[in-house]
Amino acid sequence: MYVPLLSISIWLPIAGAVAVLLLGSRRAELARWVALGVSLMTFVVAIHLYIGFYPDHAGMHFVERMPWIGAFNSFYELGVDGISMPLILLTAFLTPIVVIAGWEVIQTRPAQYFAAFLLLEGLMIGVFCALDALLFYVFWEAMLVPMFIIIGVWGGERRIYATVKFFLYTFLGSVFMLVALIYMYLQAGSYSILAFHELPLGMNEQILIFLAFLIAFAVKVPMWPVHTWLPDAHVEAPTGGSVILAAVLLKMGGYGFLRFSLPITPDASQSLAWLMIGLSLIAIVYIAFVALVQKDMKKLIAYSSIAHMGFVTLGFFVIFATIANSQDEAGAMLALQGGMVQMISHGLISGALFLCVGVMYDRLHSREIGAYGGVANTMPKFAAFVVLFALANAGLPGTSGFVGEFFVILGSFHASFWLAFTAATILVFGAAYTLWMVKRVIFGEVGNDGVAALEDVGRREFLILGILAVSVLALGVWPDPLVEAMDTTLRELLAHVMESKL
Amino acid sequence: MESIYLGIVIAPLAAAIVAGLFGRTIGRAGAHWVTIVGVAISFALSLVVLKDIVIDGAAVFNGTVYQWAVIGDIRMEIGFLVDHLTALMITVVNFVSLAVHVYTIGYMRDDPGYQRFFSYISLFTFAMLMLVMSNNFLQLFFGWEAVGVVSYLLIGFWFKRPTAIFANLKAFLVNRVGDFGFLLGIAAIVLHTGSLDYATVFGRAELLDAESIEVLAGRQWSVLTVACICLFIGAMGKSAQVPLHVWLPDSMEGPTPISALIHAATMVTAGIFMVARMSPLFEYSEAALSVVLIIGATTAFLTGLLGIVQNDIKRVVAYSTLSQLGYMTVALGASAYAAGIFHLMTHAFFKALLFLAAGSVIIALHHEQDMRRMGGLRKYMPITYWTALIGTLALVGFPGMSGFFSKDALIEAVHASTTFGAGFAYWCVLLGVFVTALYSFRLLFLVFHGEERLDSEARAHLHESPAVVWAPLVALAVPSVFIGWFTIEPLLFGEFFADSMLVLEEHDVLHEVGEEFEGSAAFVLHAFTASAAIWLALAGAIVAWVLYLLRPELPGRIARRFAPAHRLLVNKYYFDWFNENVLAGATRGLGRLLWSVGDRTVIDGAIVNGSARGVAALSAIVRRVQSGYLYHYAFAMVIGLAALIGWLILRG
Amino acid sequence: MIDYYPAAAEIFLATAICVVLLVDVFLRDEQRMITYWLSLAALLGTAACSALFFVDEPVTTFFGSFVADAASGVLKLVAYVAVALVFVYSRDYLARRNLFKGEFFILGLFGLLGIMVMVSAHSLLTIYLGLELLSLSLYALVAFNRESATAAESAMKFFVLGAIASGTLLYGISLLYGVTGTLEIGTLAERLSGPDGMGIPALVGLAFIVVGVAFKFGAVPFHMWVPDVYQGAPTPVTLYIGSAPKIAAFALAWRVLVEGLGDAHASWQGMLIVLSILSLAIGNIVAIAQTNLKRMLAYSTISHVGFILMGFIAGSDDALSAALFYTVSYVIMAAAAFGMILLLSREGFEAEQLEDFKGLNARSPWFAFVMLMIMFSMAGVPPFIGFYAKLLVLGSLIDAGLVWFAVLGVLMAVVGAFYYLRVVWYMYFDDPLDEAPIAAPGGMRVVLSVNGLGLLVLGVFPGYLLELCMRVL
Amino acid sequence: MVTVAHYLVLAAVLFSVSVAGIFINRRNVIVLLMCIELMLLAVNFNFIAFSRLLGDTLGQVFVFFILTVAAAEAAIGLAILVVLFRNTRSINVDEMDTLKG
Repeated sequence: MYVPLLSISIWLPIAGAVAVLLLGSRRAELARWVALGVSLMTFVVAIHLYIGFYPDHAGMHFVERMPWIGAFNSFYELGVDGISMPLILLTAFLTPIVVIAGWEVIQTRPAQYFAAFLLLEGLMIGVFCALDALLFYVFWEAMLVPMFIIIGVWGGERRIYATVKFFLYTFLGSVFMLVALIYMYLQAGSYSILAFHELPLGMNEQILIFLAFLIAFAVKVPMWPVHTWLPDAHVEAPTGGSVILAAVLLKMGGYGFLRFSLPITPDASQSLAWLMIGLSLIAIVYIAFVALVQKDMKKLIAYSSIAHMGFVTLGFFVIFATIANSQDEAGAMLALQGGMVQMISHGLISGALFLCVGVMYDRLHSREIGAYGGVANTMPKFAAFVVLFALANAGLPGTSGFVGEFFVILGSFHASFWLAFTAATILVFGAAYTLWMVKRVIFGEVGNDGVAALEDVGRREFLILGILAVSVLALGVWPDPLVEAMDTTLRELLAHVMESKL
Repeated sequence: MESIYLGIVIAPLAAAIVAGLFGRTIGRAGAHWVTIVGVAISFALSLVVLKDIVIDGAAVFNGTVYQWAVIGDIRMEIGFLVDHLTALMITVVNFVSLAVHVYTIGYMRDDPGYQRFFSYISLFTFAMLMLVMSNNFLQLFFGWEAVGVVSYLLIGFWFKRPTAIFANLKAFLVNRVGDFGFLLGIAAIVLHTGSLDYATVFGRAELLDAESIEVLAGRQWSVLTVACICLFIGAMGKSAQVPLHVWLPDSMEGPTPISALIHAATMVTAGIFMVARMSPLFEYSEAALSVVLIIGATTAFLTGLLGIVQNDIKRVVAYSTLSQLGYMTVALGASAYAAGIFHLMTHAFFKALLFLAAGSVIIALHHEQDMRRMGGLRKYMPITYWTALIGTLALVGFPGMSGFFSKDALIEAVHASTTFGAGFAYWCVLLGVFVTALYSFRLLFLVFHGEERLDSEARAHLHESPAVVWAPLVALAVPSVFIGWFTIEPLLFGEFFADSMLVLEEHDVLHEVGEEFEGSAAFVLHAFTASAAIWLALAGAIVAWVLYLLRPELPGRIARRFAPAHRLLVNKYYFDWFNENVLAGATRGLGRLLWSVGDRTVIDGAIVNGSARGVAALSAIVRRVQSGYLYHYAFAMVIGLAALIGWLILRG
Repeated sequence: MIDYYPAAAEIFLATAICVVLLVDVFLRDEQRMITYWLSLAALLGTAACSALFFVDEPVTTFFGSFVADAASGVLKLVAYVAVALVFVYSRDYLARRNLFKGEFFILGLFGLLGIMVMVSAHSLLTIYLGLELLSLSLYALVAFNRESATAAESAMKFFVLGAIASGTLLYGISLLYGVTGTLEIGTLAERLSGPDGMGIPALVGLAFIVVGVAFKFGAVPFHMWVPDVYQGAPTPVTLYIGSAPKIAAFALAWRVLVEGLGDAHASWQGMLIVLSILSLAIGNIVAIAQTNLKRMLAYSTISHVGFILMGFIAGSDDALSAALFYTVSYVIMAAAAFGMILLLSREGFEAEQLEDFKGLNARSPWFAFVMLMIMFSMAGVPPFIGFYAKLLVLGSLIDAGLVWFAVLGVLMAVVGAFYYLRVVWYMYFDDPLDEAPIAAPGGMRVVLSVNGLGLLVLGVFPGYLLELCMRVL
Repeated sequence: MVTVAHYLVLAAVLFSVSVAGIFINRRNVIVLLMCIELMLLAVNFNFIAFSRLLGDTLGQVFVFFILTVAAAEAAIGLAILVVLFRNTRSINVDEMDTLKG
């Protein structure tokens, strides 16, 4: 029997959010359990999405289509394919973890905290499975509201500056996309994304549309020069906010490039690929240097996220050069798969790292590297987790961190030696800044009496870190299911992107 | 047979996981038993494989365990390639690992992280086995980095000591620089052969040589050369060749068992094994071979010199390892891969022996590592003394010992080699023998002979190490003496490595050396007459005897006379200074510059906050236009009206 | 014989006002509630009348000076809702400050009558009458609170500037009358669409009329009255001025510029572009510097006017219905926003400073959420209705090929988003300055909540309102 | 010979005098009210001129409407003036600037 899985996965969390809000902070305990229940149910639905997903079917799965706004000829159309299904799975997987992470930690208005996260989850899943550009844009913008509230209410000292900066940065980016979407709607007559893919566009039309999309997605990824909102947002966001921000919100940019920029404006993407590759390489090298000198742990991980996301954009835009240079599409497929896997794995790893910083922040209320030292002496189990996630962040084979980088470096070598050379520098710098942080925080003598008084991770923290550790290792040891799920869609995308629209 | 191969790999892994996660529950004894049983199983199985492959001559096994990922037509799998080379390597690795496991019971007896240590060393064994048995570049790289990580964990095992956690970070980063090159090499191979699997890649070796790649603008280089050099950069990082050797001496911060296991016998030889495994690629590229040769030679000679000025007993042995690794690399460069592997095997035994003997001395003197506060231990620790003497003789290449066979064959091979740089390499290797003898006997005389420079309290407690410590010493001493005698024939000149290495006729130096070889005994006698190696070794020993026993004040005077040279050696050619201050300092400086100027002032300050401040300032100005006076408002309306009329009249 | 049915609603309202006026004279102060309920009943009756006589095809009467068509029906409907909201929101506020006099409601209804006349005007004379009826009642309303000096000052400013504007409009009408010899919009359009197009006097007349229209909208540079009047007037009057008259302004622009001078679109389009850009820029930029919420909302109105004018600039039928949709959604948003200020005000305390909204989430999470919805809707953030209004208007602009203008408008929206965000962050991230509970009656809370939620519901399902606007224009 | 242009010019002059009177006057509000009345009369003038030119009475009918509205406006203007005076004890335009910015 036909079950609208996608609609359930969107509206169940949103309904859950309303329920939790109605319960209110006075009955916080019940609100927490309801929030956890709803997020777990959503995860179960997401698993059904994976089970019912046949990778070899081309095109969209679980398609739902209902009339929405007749005047615009825009439909409430949902569907997932190899690109969006893993991201939905990641979102649904991380939200319960965030709910558990914020269990005792959040004391001020917990009901609103959990409601905001459930709302955020629903909207994010909406973004990933919207097939109608207007519906996509509505979810894309609406997502800013809960995130704005999360960083603002439960954040650190400079939270207001950080959250307003986050909101305006993303809002500025996405309004250009709005103009582009309207322009294409007027040409195509409807807002369906698939229609946009087929829409014939002249060259300078494509360039303008590509630039509009570029601004919107570059801010989200974030790519160098528009990245300065991320460290502030991360430093000031509460732990749960940081995890979701790093794990899923950054993937919106990457998803946008794959869903919009590449298929809709293939020729513009090809001609501007050099710009994108340049920005990505800057992001990988420039940001690695900057990450090295950070004194605040969250800022360091935030910068590391920017560097790792630089790999995603590199992977997506190097495909043109690889095909030009090596005539076969193996390199391009490697790069695309690498970008996608990097997004999923970065979500898990940076999410885990932020949870670890959160664990320490809950105890010592400081994010400064200097405030810690020799944490391994008092928190051995926690230290083991941190070292594992740090190594994963440095791209240790056997963990998911390696898979994405390995594919992208192999792929970009197909384009040129020096491209791979610059990208591969992340191996050295990634290890340098991550492990240097681990050395100063985890290893060494007990830094101060605050560290001496630390007690090891509780059952709750052990559970979430354990789950993330297992998933990071599992994706590292056996990435085949994920790669296979995305293969057909990426192959189709590559074929589509390669035909010129002129 | 496949279940046996899986067993070899899984046993240490399972033991590591059990000891690691359930260390507290199974207790200290439980932990070391689990891991020792794990490695023992693996050792037994590897003996079975050795018998099966070498004696029964079974076919080479090249199978896939599971498929890791498929992208386009590139299949990435986890699989095993078991041939003579693998059989030999897994046996050596398991044997040394087992010895180290037993030795650790004594060495780490009162260490709080006992279970953690055991789980690390058996995890290391697993990683090394995966590396050695792999049949594709992906799993090779996995094993490569996994051993790097476990060595990072083990060097920094006593994470309270600041020097240890500095050393392990340094080790990991230098290894990572090597892996950086290694990955580029793999990428080159994948680009041009479309596969990661050894078999297919080796099949297309000539094809690789034909294609060209433009690395530097305008200069076309053969892809094979670029790939091989990149792979060799990975080997340089792992096997500590000259520019990337800086981490090995510092890795002595780790407990002695791991110095023996990782930094003498197994991990550091991974680079040598890799180049030997890649012989089908290296053979077709003259340039790569000469690069290997030259770097190996320089490493052998330069690091040997450093061994003379060291005072820490473990550092001397470490520099000796560096020098011996240089020897093996030279052998590979001269296309005498079999000699390289043969020296690797013999070196594994006597170097592990020397490290464990040093460890035994360190335990006896309650973690005292400075040779200037030792001396005359011969009387107190006879077994350690005799096993150390055997190790030193093997290391120096005393005729008949295993070291002699492998080193002498190696020197002859280099002598016969025609690759570019072979002459230079031959002289380095030859002089190296003298230097090796000098620092080896210096260690022996300073620690075991001469007057006792012990403080009274240490002398009171001084006694021979317990059985669990000296048993492995004896176990390792036996092969150090005899292994060479009866393995030189099949390995070097027989068809032992036929299935796993390719040597082109014009490079086959071992064949020339093999012509005059009539048997081990004859080889020993022949050595006295033909090559100067033995005499140099003897000279080195005599010089050491004179300097450190006869006239102990001489080294001080020489040091003062050749002060600049001495200072150069003491500062290890300023490599460390260069890395820490110039490289690391510049990186941090650039980072601060980019962050404060780039991020904070330019992007954040000027553009983001700047525009925000601009809008605020603009709004404050425009706000004043709303003056509150009625006539200003009326005036604005009139101006508006006039402007509109003007606009219409002009535009018409 | 004159057909009165098209004007039935207006006639009904006029009589109703007289009835209410008479009844109010004989009521004692305690019974003032009767006037309140009577005026609501009058509104209901008028709505029933106009629904009853709703015509799809335009029907003119009074010798072509009055027309009743689908568009005017919708506009009137929205006007009734707006004025009803004004009465409901302000009853309690007025009662607490003994301003609860019948005249407020009567003037309100007279204003509504003026709006209805303007909406259904088919001759420049009728437009002028409607305009003056509305303006005069507004001048009186602003000065309603006799004890307040600022109210008096703002009333005087409003009066003088309003008078200038209507004088200018009249001058324009006289010139057009001189050129075409008629006041009736239909024939005016034919005569002006002659081969030689608009002569110089006609163009000058057009300029004067555009000034009148721009003033009524509050577009820059004729916006100077908006901030002072919004701040000076008592909040219920500001609520009234902020919502219903915008419908009148739309009607004025639509009847005169589009129906009357449609063929001169090329000339007045240029003028409107200048006005719109200035409004967007100054409205958004100066709003950032405000600390008084009413004044901030005034500047926000000016920026919204910039967007409404975009619909007229684009010129096509879809563009006009986009402008209509924007006006309707703006009216709902403005009513809710000023309603919130009324909600938070108590005896002797005007909640018109931004600081008064600090920590509202702690005091009352529900109304903090309502204000959040209003603010994000005004900023144009989906899923609220404000976003679709902007989307429509921008769409029509891009359709007319003015992509650069759309980009500029969108940029100004981002600059504007800051001060809407500021209100939200004051409510959610700061601690409240005073802990007094919200002292508003149940009825008002329910209506305001419905008004606020309406923004979300219309946002999620904008289809119905959209079709209505599309079909009508 | 007095043509319609003369009337229009006169009306235009009257109109600009009244507008100038509004934004030049710095002192009292009554002058403002007078200027407004003048402006409306200027428009009446215009209407009558055109009505005479076109021979159509519509213009003159319009004038009567304008006169009535002008009367109403004057009434409200003066009422507001009284309220203003009672509250601020001054009808000086310069002092009416409490609302600004």
